[in-house]
Amino acid sequence: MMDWLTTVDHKKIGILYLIAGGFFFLIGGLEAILIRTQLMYPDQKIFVGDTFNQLTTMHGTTMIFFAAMPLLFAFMNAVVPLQIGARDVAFPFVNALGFWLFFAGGVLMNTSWFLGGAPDAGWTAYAPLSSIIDPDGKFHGVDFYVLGLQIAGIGTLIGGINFLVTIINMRAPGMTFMRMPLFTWTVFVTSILITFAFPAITVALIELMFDRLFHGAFFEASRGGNNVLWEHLFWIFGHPEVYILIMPAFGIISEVVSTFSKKRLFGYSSMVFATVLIGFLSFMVWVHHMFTTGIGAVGNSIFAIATMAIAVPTGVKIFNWLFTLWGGNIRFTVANLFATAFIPTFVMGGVTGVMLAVPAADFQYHDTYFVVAHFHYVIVGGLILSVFAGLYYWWPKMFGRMLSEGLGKVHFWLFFIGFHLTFFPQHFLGLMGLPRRYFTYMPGFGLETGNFISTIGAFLQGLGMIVFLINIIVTARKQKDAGNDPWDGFTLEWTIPSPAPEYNFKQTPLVRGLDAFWKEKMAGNKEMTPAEPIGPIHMPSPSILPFVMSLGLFISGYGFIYHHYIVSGAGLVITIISMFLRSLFDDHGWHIEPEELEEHKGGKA
Amino acid sequence: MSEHTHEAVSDESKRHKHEGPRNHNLTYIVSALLTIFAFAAVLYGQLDRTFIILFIVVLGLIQAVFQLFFWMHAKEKGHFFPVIGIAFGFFIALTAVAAAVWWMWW
Amino acid sequence: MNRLKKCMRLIPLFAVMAFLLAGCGSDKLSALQPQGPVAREQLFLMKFSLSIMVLVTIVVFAIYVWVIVRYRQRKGQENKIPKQVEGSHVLEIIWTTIPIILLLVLAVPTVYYTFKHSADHRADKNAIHVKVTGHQFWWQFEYPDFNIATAQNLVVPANKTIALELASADVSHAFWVPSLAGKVDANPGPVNVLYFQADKIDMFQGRCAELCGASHALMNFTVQSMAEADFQKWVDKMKSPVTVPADAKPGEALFKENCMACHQVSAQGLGVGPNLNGFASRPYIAGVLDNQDAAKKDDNLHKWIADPQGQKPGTKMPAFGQNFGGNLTDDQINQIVKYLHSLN
Amino acid sequence: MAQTHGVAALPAEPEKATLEGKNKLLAFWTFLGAECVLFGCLFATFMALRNQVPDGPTAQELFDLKTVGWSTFLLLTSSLTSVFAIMNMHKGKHGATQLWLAVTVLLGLGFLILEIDEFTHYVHEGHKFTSSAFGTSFYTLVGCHGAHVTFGIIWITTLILQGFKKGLTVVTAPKYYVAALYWHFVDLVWVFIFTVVYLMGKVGH
Ligand code: HEA
Ligand code: HEA
Ligand code: HEC
Ligand code: CUA
Ligand SMILES: [Cu+2]
Repeated sequence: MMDWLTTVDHKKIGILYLIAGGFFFLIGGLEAILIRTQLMYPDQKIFVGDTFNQLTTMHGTTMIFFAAMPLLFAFMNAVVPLQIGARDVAFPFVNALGFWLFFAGGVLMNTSWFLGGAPDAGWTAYAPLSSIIDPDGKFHGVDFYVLGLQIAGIGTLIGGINFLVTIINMRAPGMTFMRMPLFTWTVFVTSILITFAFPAITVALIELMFDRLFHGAFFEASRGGNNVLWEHLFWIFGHPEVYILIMPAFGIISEVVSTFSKKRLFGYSSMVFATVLIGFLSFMVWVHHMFTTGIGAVGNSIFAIATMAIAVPTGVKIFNWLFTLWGGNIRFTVANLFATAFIPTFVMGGVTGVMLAVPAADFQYHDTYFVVAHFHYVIVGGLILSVFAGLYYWWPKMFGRMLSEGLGKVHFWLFFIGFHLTFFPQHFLGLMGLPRRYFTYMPGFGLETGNFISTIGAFLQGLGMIVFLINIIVTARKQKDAGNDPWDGFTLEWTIPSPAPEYNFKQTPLVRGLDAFWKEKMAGNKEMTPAEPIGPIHMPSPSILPFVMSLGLFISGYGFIYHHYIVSGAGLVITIISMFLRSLFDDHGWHIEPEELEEHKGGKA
Repeated sequence: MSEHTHEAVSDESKRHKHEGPRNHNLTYIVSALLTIFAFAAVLYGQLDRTFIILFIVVLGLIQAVFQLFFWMHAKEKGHFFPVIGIAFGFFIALTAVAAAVWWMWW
Repeated sequence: MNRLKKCMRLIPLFAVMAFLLAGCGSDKLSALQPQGPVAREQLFLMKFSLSIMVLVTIVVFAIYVWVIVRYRQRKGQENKIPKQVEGSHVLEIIWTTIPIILLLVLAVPTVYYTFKHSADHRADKNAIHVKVTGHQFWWQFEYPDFNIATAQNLVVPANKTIALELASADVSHAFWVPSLAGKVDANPGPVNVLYFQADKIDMFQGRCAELCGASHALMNFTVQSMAEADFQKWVDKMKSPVTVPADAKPGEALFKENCMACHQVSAQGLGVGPNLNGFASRPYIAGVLDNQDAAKKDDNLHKWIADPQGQKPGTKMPAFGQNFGGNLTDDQINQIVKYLHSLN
Repeated sequence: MAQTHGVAALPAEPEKATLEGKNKLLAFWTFLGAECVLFGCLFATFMALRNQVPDGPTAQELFDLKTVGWSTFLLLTSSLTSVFAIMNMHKGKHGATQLWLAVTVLLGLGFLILEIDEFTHYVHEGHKFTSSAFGTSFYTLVGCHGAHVTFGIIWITTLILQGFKKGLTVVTAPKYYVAALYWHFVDLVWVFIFTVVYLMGKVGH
């Protein structure tokens, strides 16, 4: 237990992210099931009014910030250092801190369910709905949103910076930028997006917090404030955020598709270029979420064109994947089932995105189930499918055990069919006049069938998830059975034992080209050529401070929510003292000696 | 700490040329002058409003670049990523400001 | 052969899609059944962009199906290493330029209609000018040209441009009548504009499309289009003084005592609650309960006055029924119902 | 261990001598990039709301350029003194480094006192955080900068105190260097604050 609270090992932190993210995914999914249950028939009264709004808000927020982001961070931690041939990330301590901050924020926000009600202003928390304070002072929902996201956001930001530095500075000899595996590239770009997008929501949340707690006037029209300001700040962050989510997914697909077709990636350099271009463009399109806000035709048109432009580099990626498969020797393992299913599904979501980018038409689509359908196609059909692909692919490297392929196939088909049943009809529901965030709809307007099918689909997805949980349990109970390289992989993570030892590489490998391991295999080598002699390996010491620092902010969050500023102060003091301790006592770390390395051979201690 | 520490070189000639106080003092004087000009332009009060605003913003930008390059060593080698990073951050900041000015001010 | 099955399943989906687009949902609510020029042009844009998207999707799906069927691993090939291809300039140029061209084609009508549909028609002499104000959770409509105000049911002449000016009294809302025009937000700050026109005499459903609180889903309204002459009659009626039949007098007294603080019953009165002038002719009570069905409407109104929260959570109107913490007996409420339903 | 290194053994640029140092520097620059966006958004907010003054005095009536001039002077000078600190660090002169940092801190304190004085004055004039969108955005932007200054003062002070014990090593050098970078950045932001907030406020609209 203490081991997990104090660990600074990126592989363990990856597992922590996986567990926490998976847990929040189940919670978010449960909320989705409840939403769909309420909407199964017209005029139902199971969850009405604010209760339903709380479900919607918490579903969106939990899924985006506390499920999708940490699941991606799980892969970033588990895989990136291994792929670049590094012993660790640049800042192991900060890495742990990032995790605990995210976790503190997530827990803080979810406790709102038991403390008078969850936030209910939508995951976008548009002001002034979000800045209105409950006159009785009992309902604090949005305060939980503000502080929970703020704390988690800091964690994500430092995580992003950490991976940026890791990828720039910690690559093994010979691992030039243009030899980096595509997953690492996408993580690199995602980290850049995190670094430059999260400050925007930090500011937005600060402003909302000031309005709510200290009676500020940012969003209050009567004192000269402007609610559209919130929308700008939120989407300056929000749009890059959705690409933060999808980029690593693209990376996973690139790895899986190429491994299982036994072919190197088609058009590697254009893939890299497309990734960078998408990242850059993602900052230039935020207004497409605000076409109906009243920006005016000029602004709307400019941002419409900019938005459409993103389709081009994304298309490049799609076709490169297709042509990687073309002429390959394709194995349909479960990982590859998910990865290949991603391609058409994501395209369906992407093209509806381009349709949304037409402002005059978006006047009809906006805030309807058409939009809900669009983003679940790109998120569930894109991101979540790729997360599953990644899980089946890297599970052996993370845990030393292979997930069951048989159960995996059941999982895949239930989830995949359920997914399309849920979200395909929603396109039409939207066009037929069903706005989103509606807890009910009137019978007699043709909306019944679509909603019913959609709910059935959600139940199927739930079943699929249960099968996956069973798969995990079954797998965890069997012997470790994964070899170093179960899939005949291309990249460095497959050159070391599964699960990876604490120090990752006994000797830092020398990289001689793109797809480093594949290159050696083709040259008839079984292993990488080492770039250094065997020597003592320096390791960072574990520390409880990241946990304590996050705990401090967690406590302080409650202080702010309930206006007990002494408590907030006390929490902050805990955090600051921990920072001092960290600064005062240098971490000298410890060494693993060469003799020990021999003993460690074949697995983690 | 790690083994790299022992590669220490204490060769005076390897120090960067600008490392003398002259450049830094120069930056200081330039900054001070630019600041004074900006204040003066506003205090003088006879100039066209749009001109003053443009003028002081440009002076501010020049000063920022000066300090960035001399005091923060951004022009030295090995600062490729830092410069890109700051530039990109600045670029996004500028986009946000431009958006705010365009839609909410005029 | 799972692959194949999966793809076969997608083909009927697309057939369904085409079928549905040809006209589905209710002609009172669906954006797919436009009843005026603005919505019609928007449906054209949807169909136009959809055709491009279907084209793209078909190409991708075709390559996809081919690839996964043709290049799946067969028995005995487990160790075969396929030919490695690093890329192809020709192909890459093709799949960069063709999408660019498609998007340029899409961009032209996009920009054209974006400007067209954002136009401000308020100064147009032939247009009917209406000031719309969103409230949690009801809509107020003022006609500055006629000095009248109403709520929940927007009455307009058919075949005439209606120029709206939208704002909000509290949080953001969005005004949306799918079969007539796309939506625009009603913000508490600066006003937005929107215009539309109804082709025929009918009643259309409107929805609030921006999350605005507990009863966002119940902030419904209606747009009633009528012949020009009927519209004039309606305006005159709204302006003429209210006549109350004798049997509704007690109700009127009770109303004055309990409800006037928030509700006006006059040509242009505004208040915390909707102006109830001409209430009996509104299709719904508070947008959600039937107000026309002779068998139900009195009960519905009674239900509303006795317990508004039960019908619309979070509404600002207090409960009046004694069972719900109010001070009116069932009889008194019935009197008020009689009065309100006399307001034609 | 690193601490035992004498001054003579220090490399020319001790802050970049170790991988840890290099990582720290790069991370810090990236962090400053993020700070650019942070302040950019605050500036954007301020620009959007600066003329929204339904209640209380306007910027033009309020601002006193003399105080701002003095603040600017103090902060600019403190930026120069922190450069001196780093120059001395590069020469291996630990004592001088500490001294110049101390001067920097003192100048920063002076700036802070002026700012607090200025704010109390404004509040007195009726320009409060809650009085208008202008007030809220003004105090948030300028206050956020002030908070950065405060944090910088505390940070550099602890570094100086630590320095007495730990001396100048390849471990402490990156810390000094990064703190100086931070301080420059804070000064840089101030350039935009006096331009956009004070001078443009004085010009009026
Ligand atoms: C992973 C997340 C993700 C991704 C990747 C995307 C991708 C895209 N999104 Fe989406 N989007 C969201 C998540 C995402 N979105 C979310 C969460 C919302 C709602 C937020 C809220 O309000 O709650 C949203 C909302 C949203 C809107 C606002 C709708 C509204 O509220 O009215 C718009 C409008 O332009 C839009 C557009 C796009 C576009 C153009 C892309 C493009 O990147 C898609 C590009 C991909 C393709 C086009 C397919 C492949 C390309 C080819 C095969 C080449 C050929 C193609 C053509 C020539 C067309 N999205
Ligand atoms: C990563 C992002 C993500 C993911 C993965 C999902 C996944 C799903 N979403 Fe969600 N969704 C959003 C992001 C996401 N969503 C966002 C941002 C919004 C907008 C919110 C807003 O408007 O503010 C939204 C809104 C949204 C709506 C619209 C609500 C409304 O407008 O009122 C609906 C309705 O159908 C919906 C459904 C679903 C369903 C059925 C799934 C399914 O795919 C979920 C599948 C998972 C499961 C079914 C889990 C099953 C678990 C179990 C069975 C175990 C039980 C667990 C325990 C007992 C612990 N989502
Ligand atoms: C505190 C203010 C207030 C008082 C007092 C009040 N109402 Fe209301 N009333 C409202 C509001 C606000 C609405 C709009 C509710 C909504 O749709 O969310 C409303 C709506 C209505 C409607 C529906 C209007 C429509 O156009 O569909 C009726 C009818 C009504 N009230 C009747 C009454 C009667 C009768 C009384 C007195 C017995 C009364 N109200 C007292 C505030 C009030
Ligand atoms: Cu009003 Cu939703
Ligand atoms: Cu977007």
